[in-house]
Amino acid sequence: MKLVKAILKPERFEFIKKALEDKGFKSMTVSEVRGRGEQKGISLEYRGGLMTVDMLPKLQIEIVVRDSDLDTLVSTITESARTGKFGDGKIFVIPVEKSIRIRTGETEI
Amino acid sequence: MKLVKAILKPERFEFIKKALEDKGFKSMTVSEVRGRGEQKGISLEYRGGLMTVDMLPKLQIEIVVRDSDLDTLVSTITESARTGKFGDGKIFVIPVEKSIRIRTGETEI
Amino acid sequence: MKLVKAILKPERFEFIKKALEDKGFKSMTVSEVRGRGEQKGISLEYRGGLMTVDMLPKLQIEIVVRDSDLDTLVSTITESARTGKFGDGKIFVIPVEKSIRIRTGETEI
Amino acid sequence: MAIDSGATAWILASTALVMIMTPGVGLFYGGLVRRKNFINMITLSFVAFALVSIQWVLFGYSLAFGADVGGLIGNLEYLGLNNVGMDPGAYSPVIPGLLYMVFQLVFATVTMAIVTSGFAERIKFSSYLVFALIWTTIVYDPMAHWVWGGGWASQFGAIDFAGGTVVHISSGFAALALALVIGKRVGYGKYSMEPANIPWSILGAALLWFGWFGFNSGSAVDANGLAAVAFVTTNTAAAAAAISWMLVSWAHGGKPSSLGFVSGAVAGLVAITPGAGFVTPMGAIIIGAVAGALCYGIMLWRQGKEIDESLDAWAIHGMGGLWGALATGIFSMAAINGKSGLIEGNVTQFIAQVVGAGSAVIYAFVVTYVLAVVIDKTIGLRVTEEEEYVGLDISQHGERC
Amino acid sequence: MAIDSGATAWILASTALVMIMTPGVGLFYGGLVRRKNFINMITLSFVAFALVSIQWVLFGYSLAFGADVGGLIGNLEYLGLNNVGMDPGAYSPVIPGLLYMVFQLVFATVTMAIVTSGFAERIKFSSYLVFALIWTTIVYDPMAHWVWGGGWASQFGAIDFAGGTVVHISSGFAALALALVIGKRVGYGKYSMEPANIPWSILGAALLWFGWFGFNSGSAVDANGLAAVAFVTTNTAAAAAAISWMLVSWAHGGKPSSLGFVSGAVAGLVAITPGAGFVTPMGAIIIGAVAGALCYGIMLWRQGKEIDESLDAWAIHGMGGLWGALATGIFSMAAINGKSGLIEGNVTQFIAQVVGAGSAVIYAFVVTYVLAVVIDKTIGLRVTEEEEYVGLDISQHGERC
Amino acid sequence: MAIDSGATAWILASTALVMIMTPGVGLFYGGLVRRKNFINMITLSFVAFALVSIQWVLFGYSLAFGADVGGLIGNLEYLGLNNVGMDPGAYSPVIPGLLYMVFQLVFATVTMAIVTSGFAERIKFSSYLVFALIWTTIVYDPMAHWVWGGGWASQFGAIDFAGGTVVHISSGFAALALALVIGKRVGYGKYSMEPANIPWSILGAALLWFGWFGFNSGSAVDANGLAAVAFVTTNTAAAAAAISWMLVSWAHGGKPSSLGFVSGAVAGLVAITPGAGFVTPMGAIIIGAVAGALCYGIMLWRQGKEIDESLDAWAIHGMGGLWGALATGIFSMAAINGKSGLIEGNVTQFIAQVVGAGSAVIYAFVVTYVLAVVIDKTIGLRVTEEEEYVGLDISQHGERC
Ligand SMILES: Nc1ncnc2c1ncn2[C@@H]1O[C@H](COP(=O)(O)OP(=O)(O)O)[C@@H](O)[C@H]1O
Ligand SMILES: Nc1ncnc2c1ncn2[C@@H]1O[C@H](COP(=O)(O)OP(=O)(O)O)[C@@H](O)[C@H]1O
Ligand SMILES: Nc1ncnc2c1ncn2[C@@H]1O[C@H](COP(=O)(O)OP(=O)(O)O)[C@@H](O)[C@H]1O
Repeated sequence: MKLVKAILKPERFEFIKKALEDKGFKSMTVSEVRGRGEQKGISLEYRGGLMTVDMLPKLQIEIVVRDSDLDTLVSTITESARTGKFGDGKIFVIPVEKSIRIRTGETEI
Repeated sequence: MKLVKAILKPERFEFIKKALEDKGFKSMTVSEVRGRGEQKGISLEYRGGLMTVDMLPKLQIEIVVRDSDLDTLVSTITESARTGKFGDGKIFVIPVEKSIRIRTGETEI
Repeated sequence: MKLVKAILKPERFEFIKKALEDKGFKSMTVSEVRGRGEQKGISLEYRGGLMTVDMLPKLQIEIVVRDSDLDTLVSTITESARTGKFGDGKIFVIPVEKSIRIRTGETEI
Repeated sequence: MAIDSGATAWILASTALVMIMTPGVGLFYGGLVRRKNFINMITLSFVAFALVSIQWVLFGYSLAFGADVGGLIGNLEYLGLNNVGMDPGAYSPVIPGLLYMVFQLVFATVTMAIVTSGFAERIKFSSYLVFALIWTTIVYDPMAHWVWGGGWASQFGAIDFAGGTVVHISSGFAALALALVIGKRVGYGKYSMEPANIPWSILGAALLWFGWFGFNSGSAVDANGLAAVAFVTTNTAAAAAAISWMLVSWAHGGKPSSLGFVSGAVAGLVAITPGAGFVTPMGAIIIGAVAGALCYGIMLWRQGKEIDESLDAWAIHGMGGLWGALATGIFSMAAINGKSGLIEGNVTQFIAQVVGAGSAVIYAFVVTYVLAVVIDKTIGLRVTEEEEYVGLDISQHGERC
Repeated sequence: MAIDSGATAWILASTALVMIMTPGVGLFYGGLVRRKNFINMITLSFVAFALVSIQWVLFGYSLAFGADVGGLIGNLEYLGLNNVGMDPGAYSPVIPGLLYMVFQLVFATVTMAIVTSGFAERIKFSSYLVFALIWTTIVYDPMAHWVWGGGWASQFGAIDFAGGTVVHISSGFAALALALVIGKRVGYGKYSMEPANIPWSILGAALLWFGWFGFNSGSAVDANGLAAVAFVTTNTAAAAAAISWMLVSWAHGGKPSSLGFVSGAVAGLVAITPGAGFVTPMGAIIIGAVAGALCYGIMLWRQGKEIDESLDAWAIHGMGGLWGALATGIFSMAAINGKSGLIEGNVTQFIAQVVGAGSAVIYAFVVTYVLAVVIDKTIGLRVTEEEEYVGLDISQHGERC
Repeated sequence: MAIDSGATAWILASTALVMIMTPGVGLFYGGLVRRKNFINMITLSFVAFALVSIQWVLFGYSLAFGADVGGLIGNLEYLGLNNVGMDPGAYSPVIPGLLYMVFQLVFATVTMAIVTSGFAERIKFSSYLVFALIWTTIVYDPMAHWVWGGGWASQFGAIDFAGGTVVHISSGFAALALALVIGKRVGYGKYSMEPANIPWSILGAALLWFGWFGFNSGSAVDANGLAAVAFVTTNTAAAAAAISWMLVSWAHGGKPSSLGFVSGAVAGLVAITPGAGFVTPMGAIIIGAVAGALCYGIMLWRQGKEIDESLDAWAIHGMGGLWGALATGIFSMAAINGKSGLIEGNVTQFIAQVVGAGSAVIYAFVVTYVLAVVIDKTIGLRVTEEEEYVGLDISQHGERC
């Protein structure tokens, strides 16, 4: 199994979720993060002082899938998330050794 | 070493933490996430418009352990988190290659 | 590639970010987490009742790098984050199999 | 008599001040519940304001202040505000009758808001609307009549300057009855239930303190020395109680929490309410200091009994109001407003207070209990477990924060 | 005439009450936009307060209330508050002229704040300053003159107790014009745009309701029976509208949302504004109940047309104000304040209302539209797409929350 | 003389308005500190309110307003509010003596709240209680006596309409002294310290502006033309200063931040306080505009010196108050309230202002400094580094948000 970790524009989320659903990917875990890739930073002023805030809000989606579903999942995210501008985001694929459903205790490898 | 990533019901947290402590698992990192597994979605209304919010609040616990402790850790979480209902959560086990304690610089593999 | 996951003191962040920039590490994803390692817990009172809150705010930085950059990255974080006190944090290194840039679709392995 | 523009100015302002207390209760309560019920909790109070506003102008005011029928209830002479006009009215020699009506309206609304403590985080919204409408009609309106509308309690001699009995005992004991009928929140005593956002509770408490000046000082229904007395006793009792709760809970092994401080403040405001225009500022210090310690102790007792009267309307408003009613019978000074209490040797007044407050306790508790059971058996008081789990914000309002 | 201290006390208090409405609009709006524009939205309102405060004392008051020039505008007799003093003034027989001036000032500021709905989340801050200064001068000041300063509308017989036309129609239709000129937010109708923080919107609405007592009841410019009437009608209409919007949207397949409730409340407050001192409380119930349902329907219609008048100032203030102006021509009762409406058989008044409100709609919409286009073509109304993307908090103010 | 109900109505309302300023300071400050100290910062202000409320009725009022002892302090004639009653008092010919007392009370409380800027995010809560009680007694009470209670400053001819010297210079310079004694926050100048929640600061500032109408206009102790003047100058100076700070900081390479805007507003409110009832609205524009730019510059200077007077009470209240005291000696017009300033050629008044303000600066700074050192050496002012690290919310109150 793989953990697919995708860092995306928050405003594309509904759209991406829809695309994932259509392909049968229902389960996911989402968290709010901040990030920077190649986007330029912006500087913030606080009562006279300056601080640089180049960390823009992003949404991180994590989905664990069987190896056989990996390619479909990655391409579904890639296509639905792409706008062609900086900040479209990144996907990382990480190996998962085991997955356990707590309710039933069933384990998948 | 392994990273054990568990996505749980927030209200069970104190209970699970207690169980972990009893087994000697003190260290952990916790974050607030939203997720859906097999739970049904709920639709939200915003001044006349509708939006579907099926992402319910979850707590994600991440614990890095030695391989030898993995099974105890997973079963402790599974048992303490289980209520037998949908939404009990999932555990994922991910390989970790190295761990560094910043204060001392000591590295474990 | 590796995912370097570092859990740090929030107030050291600007400093660490600067150190990373100087070494050419621009991209990163940051999230707010709570954690405990060897720090002692603190107990909270809520209108007469007591609850233990030992989870202190931490910042988690995640950076994906080529294998060849791993050592520099880890040592940069370690050095810039170290204060020598409890709570300095931890770094975990996790294998990454693939990375995809959504804007262009280019994949690195 | 003729309208006095100064008195009218102050009661207009006081009515606005008391109005802000209802959302104030909502914010205070909202900050205390879990995040998933934050919006709902504020909304319950604000909806109470609107609902009771309409009920009051249609018939509530008449039931409370219409000509006395058997000591129990007012008649329908003021139905739809008939006969309530721009001139001074029966209860207000120097301000417009309509103004007195709306000043009383904001008391009725805030009482309803306080009650929502009893079923916090688990009430079905539609049932709440039904409950609120009936409760204000069969509990609040008669009780207001007894004390202020010429009913039996006033005839009997019980005094209540600004509504300790009518507003606080009634709502506090109603909340207790509701909590017993609706049952504990799922996980109560097992899960930790962290307050959504403490600064909101502090803001709510600040608005309550602010609005309470209108509540108590406005109850002089004039801009005069008595209004000034009530203003000063109110502030003094609140301050004493806030400090008292803070210190007692601190000494008792806890920390001087901000929620303890503001809870104490509210307890002090409640306790001084019936006596605000009868006691001296020094009396107010004692009333407040006792209220802070007492309500804190009662809250602990309630927690020990595992009664989920979730936001302590009973401990603070119910028991604080009861203490205030008795304290009025103890500390009233003839020099202030013509009434003597125990310390001036007047036992009769003290007995009148015991009887007045005691019957209020019983009436509010029993009628609310029965009403709650009836609603529960018919349309159901409580949301489903699933709805409670996802939270009332989403399940009842389709919103989240 | 001589100063009456009671009237003065009430108008001092009323002015403070109305003042809090401007930040109230900011909080209400702020909670509704996306998190990245939360600070900006509050700031737009608060800045409007400061900017218009200065404009008003320098020349705005004079343009609005100076001696009439051709029915259209005031002359410059009050420039820099010249001739506005501590004694009663031309418009205020029983309060200081300066007090009347500042009471009017807070009306001008809140109007400006309401307008910001139309370009929410996309206005360039520097252009906003320019726009606001010109708009209040060429739209608000003349319109205030027409109705209150002795201009043509008052000569014509149109009545507007507290500013339904001047404040609400003007700002609501201005917001619509602005929304059309500036265009939709990026992603409007495509992305979900979640409100930043609903409790802030509820707090904002509570402050609006609270302040509105000063707005409407203070418009009696005395502390008397009429002030009491306006106080009661205001509260009643707001309550009726809040419940009406909530029930209608619920019946219409939605949930009884807190935002629906408070939007309804604001609609009711708007609708009762022109008639607050002319209708009865029972009339107010009808005016409010219709307003809640009507504005909800108009909001849906707007959404259907995909017009991004983002925070519904048009639906609520514009159309609610229009309904209120007409309703004043329908429900006014001679017994209250000497004016009869349609239900007392007075067609003339109704026609005067139609003409008054109609011309306000046209003037506000057209002039705002032209002004917006001119500013857009010269210094540009809208931020860049990049700035809109990162949000106005960071891009315009260098702040975030 | 007899009580005037209109004046009484306005001072009752004003007292409520000023009361809300104390939590307002708390919210303003709370939003500016780091999240982990948010609750603590609000609580410090609110606790100040309660503590000083009790101190004031017990003996503070007597020290400040009792019969003069050597120009320095009041005697104990009003101990426990003895001889303070429902009738007009020595300081208030047309309102109840008790009302004047409580109006003064809310000034004393807000002063204490402002002081908390100096040790923000690092004060030990228990020590704060001790400090506050002593500070208000040995710094505030005498200073109030000098200016308003018949002490040497008033005998000398210094004028201070609403407390620029007593409230703002005293608290601002006290905060500076405290900051120097307690030392910088750990990491000051090294870590970025992001404000917890800017909207709360804006809300706090809005409540300050709102309450300040009671502060300044209520200081007329009547509802008359002078109250109207003070109302108008207050609003005008605040608006001018808000815009001025915003524009100057913008021109100076920054962005027009919301915090700059509200800081400017507070600076303007401070600066107009001593002259509110002596200058014209046009004078107020100048006073405000200068205040905004000046306090901004002083804040930058402080930051450059790396003095951690964390929330700029010194720059804004201290130096803004100093400017206001001098400005009163410049811009006062005899036509307003019988006092002439420099621009009417009256050098004496200006000198009196310099002497009055100067001695206030010295007294407040020196006494506070000594007191802070004494407390630091005995029970300790500052929390441990560990406690500072986890934050005062958890470490002092056992709460978090
Ligand atoms: N090497 C990396 N390691 C961790 N996170 C990354 C990395 N590269 C990109 N990200 C995350 O992905 C987000 C989007 O990346 P990208 O589209 O390249 O950048 P940008 O948004 O700056 O144009 C970033 O904001 C960051 O959160
Ligand atoms: N395949 C998956 N990938 C990522 N996260 C998952 C996956 N399956 C479940 N989760 C996470 O675990 C949580 C609980 O899962 P589960 O108990 O199966 O679902 P549910 O709570 O809907 O009944 C989900 O809300 C989600 O955050
Ligand atoms: N084994 C672990 N698994 C997961 N997270 C850990 C682990 N050890 C430490 N952490 C995270 O790193 C943070 C800092 O750790 P450390 O410096 O050891 O602890 P402490 O801060 O308590 O002294 C912790 O708060 C926790 O979030």
